Amino acid sequence: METKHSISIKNLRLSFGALDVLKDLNLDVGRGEFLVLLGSSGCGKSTLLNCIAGLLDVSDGQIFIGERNVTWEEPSKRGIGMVFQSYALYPQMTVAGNLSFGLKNAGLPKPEIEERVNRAAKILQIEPLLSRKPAALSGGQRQRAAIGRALVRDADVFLFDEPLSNLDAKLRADLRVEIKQLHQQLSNTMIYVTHDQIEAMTLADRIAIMRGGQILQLASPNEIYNRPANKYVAEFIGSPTMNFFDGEIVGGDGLRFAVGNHAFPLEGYDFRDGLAVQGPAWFGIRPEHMVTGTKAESARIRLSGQVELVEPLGSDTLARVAVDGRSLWVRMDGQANIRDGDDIVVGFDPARANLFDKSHENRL
Amino acid sequence: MGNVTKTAAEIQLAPARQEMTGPRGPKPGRTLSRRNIMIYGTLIVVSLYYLLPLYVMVVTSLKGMPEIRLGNIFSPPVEITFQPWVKAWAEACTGLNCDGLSRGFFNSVRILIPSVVLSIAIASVNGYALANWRFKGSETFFTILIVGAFIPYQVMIYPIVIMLREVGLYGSLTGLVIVHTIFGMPILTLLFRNYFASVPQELFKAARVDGAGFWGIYFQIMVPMSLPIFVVAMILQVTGIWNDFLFGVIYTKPDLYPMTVQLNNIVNSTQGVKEYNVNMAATILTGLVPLTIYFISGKLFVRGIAAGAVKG
Amino acid sequence: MKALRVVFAATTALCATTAALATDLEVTHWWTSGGEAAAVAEFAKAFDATGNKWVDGAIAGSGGTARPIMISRITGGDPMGATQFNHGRQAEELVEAGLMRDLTDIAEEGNWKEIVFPPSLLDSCTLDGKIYCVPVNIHSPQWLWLNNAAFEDNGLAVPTNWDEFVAAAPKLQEAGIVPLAIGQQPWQTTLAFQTLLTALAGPETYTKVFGDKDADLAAGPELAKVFEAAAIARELSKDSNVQAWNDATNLVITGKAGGQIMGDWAQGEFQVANQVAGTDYTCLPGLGVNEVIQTGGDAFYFPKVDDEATTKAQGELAKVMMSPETQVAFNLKKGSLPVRGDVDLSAANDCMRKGLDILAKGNIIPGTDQLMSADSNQQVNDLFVEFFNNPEMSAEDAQKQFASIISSAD
Amino acid sequence: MAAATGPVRWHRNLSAKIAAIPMITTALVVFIGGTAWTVLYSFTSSKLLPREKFVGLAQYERLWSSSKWLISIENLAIYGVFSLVFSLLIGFMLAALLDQKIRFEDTFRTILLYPFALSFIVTGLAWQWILNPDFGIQHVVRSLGWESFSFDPLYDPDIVIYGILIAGLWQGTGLIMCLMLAGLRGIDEDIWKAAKIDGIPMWKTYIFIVIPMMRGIFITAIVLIASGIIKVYDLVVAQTGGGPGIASEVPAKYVYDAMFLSQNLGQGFAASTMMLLTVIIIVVPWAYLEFGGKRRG
Repeated sequence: METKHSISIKNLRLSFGALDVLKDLNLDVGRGEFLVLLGSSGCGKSTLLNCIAGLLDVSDGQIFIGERNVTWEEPSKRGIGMVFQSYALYPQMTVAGNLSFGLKNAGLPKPEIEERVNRAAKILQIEPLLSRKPAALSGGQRQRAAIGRALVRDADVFLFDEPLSNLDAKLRADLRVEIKQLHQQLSNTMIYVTHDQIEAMTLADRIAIMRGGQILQLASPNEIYNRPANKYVAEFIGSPTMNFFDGEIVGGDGLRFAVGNHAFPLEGYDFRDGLAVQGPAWFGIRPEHMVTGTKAESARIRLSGQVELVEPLGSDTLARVAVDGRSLWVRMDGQANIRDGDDIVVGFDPARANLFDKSHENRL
Repeated sequence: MGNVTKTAAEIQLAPARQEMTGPRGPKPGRTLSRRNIMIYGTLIVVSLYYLLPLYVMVVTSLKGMPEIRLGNIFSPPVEITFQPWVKAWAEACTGLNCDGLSRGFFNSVRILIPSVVLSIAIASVNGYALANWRFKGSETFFTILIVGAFIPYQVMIYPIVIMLREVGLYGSLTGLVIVHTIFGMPILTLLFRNYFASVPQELFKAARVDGAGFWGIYFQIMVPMSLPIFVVAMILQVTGIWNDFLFGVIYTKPDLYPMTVQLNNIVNSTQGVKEYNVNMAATILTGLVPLTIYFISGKLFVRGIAAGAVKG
Repeated sequence: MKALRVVFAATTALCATTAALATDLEVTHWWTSGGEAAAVAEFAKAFDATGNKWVDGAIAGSGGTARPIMISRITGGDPMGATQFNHGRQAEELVEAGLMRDLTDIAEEGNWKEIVFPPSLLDSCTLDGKIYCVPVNIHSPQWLWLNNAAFEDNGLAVPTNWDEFVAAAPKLQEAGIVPLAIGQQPWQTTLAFQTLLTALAGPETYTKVFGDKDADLAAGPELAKVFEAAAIARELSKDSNVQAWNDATNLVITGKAGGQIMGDWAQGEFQVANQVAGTDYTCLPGLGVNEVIQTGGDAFYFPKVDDEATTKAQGELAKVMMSPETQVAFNLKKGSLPVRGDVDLSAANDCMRKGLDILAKGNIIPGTDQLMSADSNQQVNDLFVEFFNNPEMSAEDAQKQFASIISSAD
Repeated sequence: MAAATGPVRWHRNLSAKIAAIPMITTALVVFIGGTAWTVLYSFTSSKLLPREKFVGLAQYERLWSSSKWLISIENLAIYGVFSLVFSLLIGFMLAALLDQKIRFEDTFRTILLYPFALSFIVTGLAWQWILNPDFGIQHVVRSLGWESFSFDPLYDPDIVIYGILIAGLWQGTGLIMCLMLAGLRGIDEDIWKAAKIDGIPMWKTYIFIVIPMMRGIFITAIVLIASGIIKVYDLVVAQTGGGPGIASEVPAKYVYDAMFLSQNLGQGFAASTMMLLTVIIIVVPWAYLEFGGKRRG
């Protein structure tokens, strides 16, 4: 086993009766990497995390942590720390008791337990809370304590199971930053499950997008954003979601995407493996890659339409524009002065677009 | 200056006056609304129905036998006597031993405590294993257990006599404790299983990551969290075991007979004079132990089941 | 050191001798009411006087409650020293299974065959020529108890037999008095029927029906007469809404009912209410028609045990129970008749004396417990409890069912 | 490459399996073993003691030709249906009343629960008195001037089983009420707020929203009530002894009487085998669906 990987998952399969929850899944996580498992509910991301933690028995395949095959190992022997969505703090124990419970089970000497608890408390700034019980803590404090419980274990791998989902928006943003700092500070491997794309984009070194028990794409946030492997990933990342045109790639003088009575030239589009193809396809362009006003004038492709709906966000303004009976989302400047019913011209550069095959929906 | 003050007062009053047109302040008539009359009326009528037998029993227990013979069961005692109570507790005869219920009281306690402790201990571990540590076949055994809850006790008397005889526990306190444990198991296991299933799974997972094993999680996480359901189980078991007569008398010997044997002997003598006042006093006396536990743990009782059975 | 050992030896020896002398013998029975317990105390006293110790295991409620306990204990391999059963066939199988001790040697030594009277009592303790139980008393169910005042106050003579009682009934009803009180417990209705059968059809018919299981007789005209009478009894008792037999007796005592068919144990209730036989109430054995006594009653069995001391104590108890002094003391307290004819019962009251006289004349019949298995008895019970409570069930129907039970009875 | 399936599996949950040994033993040895023993001996002519004298189906033939048994079944059916329905209904309604943030809740709750603590040996007697036409309720009402008033459930063969039901509900509904109350306390307050704002009438909220949410409570309650119904014995013995006549006989009493009064074990076992068969037909499919299916979440 090569040592550069902190976690290796080989041909992992998990089924409940006839139902396959994880299908022949392979994944390598580098040492010190922050990996986010992203997907909608039921995609198998939490199941995968539970398998790594040893909380679920796998049906087939192997799991390595460090150099060890831990497939049959007890959770506590895998060298992991885990943080749960509902905090899972033991209600009858104080914060200090919660933090030290695992260490006591491991039979560590008392002074060391104390030292580790204090160190974790200091990092997380929960020292004043150590003697309180979970019921007396706020949501953010509880989640800090829960992180502390993972921290004291000095584990090589941290597993987070949607740790911020139960918090309100403000706290979520704060703790997100703290987790990122924590990763920078400790630089151990972290696997983080979430359905929130902002968390995924901001935290991850790499994101694994999952669906139906399989990983659809495993790549850096940038790559995923710019070159989604298939239509599902493209739709999943980005808000508002990517605009799609249903049409056909046709040849002739340079490749074009034909949709209705338009034909978008595809010069500069970065085909996968550099191989241009023709045939039925989806043409996707993100709202933030659309331009309006004077910029639209100079865009390579221009479409005229009518504003249906405006969502001012302060920093940006989102507008839904009806073009040839199709609704397109456009992200504009925060101060854009438009109203429902305005006639408008939108433009974009096809080089920023993504093309997906009509039948297998993979990126072209 | 005076003018100004007056204007200020007017300004202060103005908004109040504006509100006067509609309903304002607390809704009137809350305490004696039709709804409340219905609720309390129903509860009081129902309570009377529930209290009627107790009333008859208490009144009868305070009468002398000649007064009871007169036959009005509802009339309060003309001459209150506590003699039946004294007799029921300390003088009523069970065959040769004329020391009333007091004779079996200690035996009942001796049977009650280990039976309640063991049956709850085993059923709670069962429920815990079924909720959190399922293994192949565990649900099948549980289903058998639930079906077992429906078997009339009488049918099992002889098979259990034979089983206890074969393992050499027949006639001993241990044997009786095991019998109580067996017959309490179905319902208690169901209760605990439903309770532990409602404990967040993540707590259980967190404890496993923390290195606690089957027993570690049970004792250090689950038990401290589940005191209310233990109280519920205790109430069910105390009531059942304390009032048990059949098992106590079949699986032990006279020196271990529980209080209900005396109660039965006082009440069920087929030939001879029936002292209804003593019967009633004896019944109430026998019921005092479970009743006391209801009173003490009434609130926990409700809370405990709430936690246990919310999730199926 | 040596001295110490001697002390030890002495103590051990002492313990051993006391153990040999005083053996604890657990005796199970269902005599728990005041009078019954006092009677049992006589046994215990006499037994303790032999240097042993009576350990009392009283369980109230004869059949349903006490019996499974006794059988469990015996089959569970942890038997009591001695246990009560009714005479007759209840314990037959336990004897057959070899779980009961053979008392023949003790019986022969005490010459029971001569002294037990009537001899049929000992017969029901005998299986294959061996004696397995000690009969201790005779209880007779065939009595009609009447409240004198209920009749006299309504201008009626106190009846002296069943027919007079039936004739007087309408007047009682007019006066708002229930003529006949019968409790709802099943055995009470069976008792009433058996009594009517014995009284109206005669002891011979009784023996033939229950003893020989003569189904033709059971279906015949003689029994039809009895069933007609039972239908009348049902009619007369339809307003007695009580469960327990003593509640029914209480209706008679308080004058709410005219009479009750009940065993001699009903006397206890009259005595407690300070009623005097002859003046306040009247007892008519065999309903005043056929003065016979059924020799049902109680007996003690001794389960086989390994322990020698216990076996010895069992023998002592058997002897004590049969001894004349104990028989007198016990039966006076119990209100029943002794099992030996050679004892003096000068303390007996009027009704008891009537019983003794009948016994002396030899007008006795065996109890149905002695004649039929418990199963068949229970079937008869079920029939009569249904019959007495279902006015729509005709006497003919009941007789037909009765005959069919008898034909398959064992 | 080591597969995840292998010899290690059986000891993976070893502690749980060891801990479940008492349960497994009870299920297999006592319940299955005892039942098998009972069924086996129901084909014999055992009387006082169990004996291997096989008589085929004779005991069953006798059972089904016995009017006492037929009445017992009919009574159990009537009692069972009414007891189940009314226990749940009354228990739930009382709980709903107590859940209205009323005063003296503790007092009311204790009053409703206390009968559960008392032995039926004597409370049966109290009920017997109260329902007795000569000195119970009927007597009292008549003495108040309503001469034609008639209420004697225990002495009328047609309705005696309802008289028993009255006492049965008196004893059992308190516990069910407590269970229901507890379930109601577990319902999120927001549900009520939402229903109030939507203008849904209270009874509709209970029936369509709250009760479905209390599924677990209802299952526990139904198992408690139903197992009590099957075993109903003391209640009948204490109140009527099966009377008037055999009008209030129940199967458990039939079994008991056959075994210990008639000393006909074979007959008692045959009757209990029929009872068990019925229970298994009803309970096993249900329990399988309820507990045997996959539980994920």
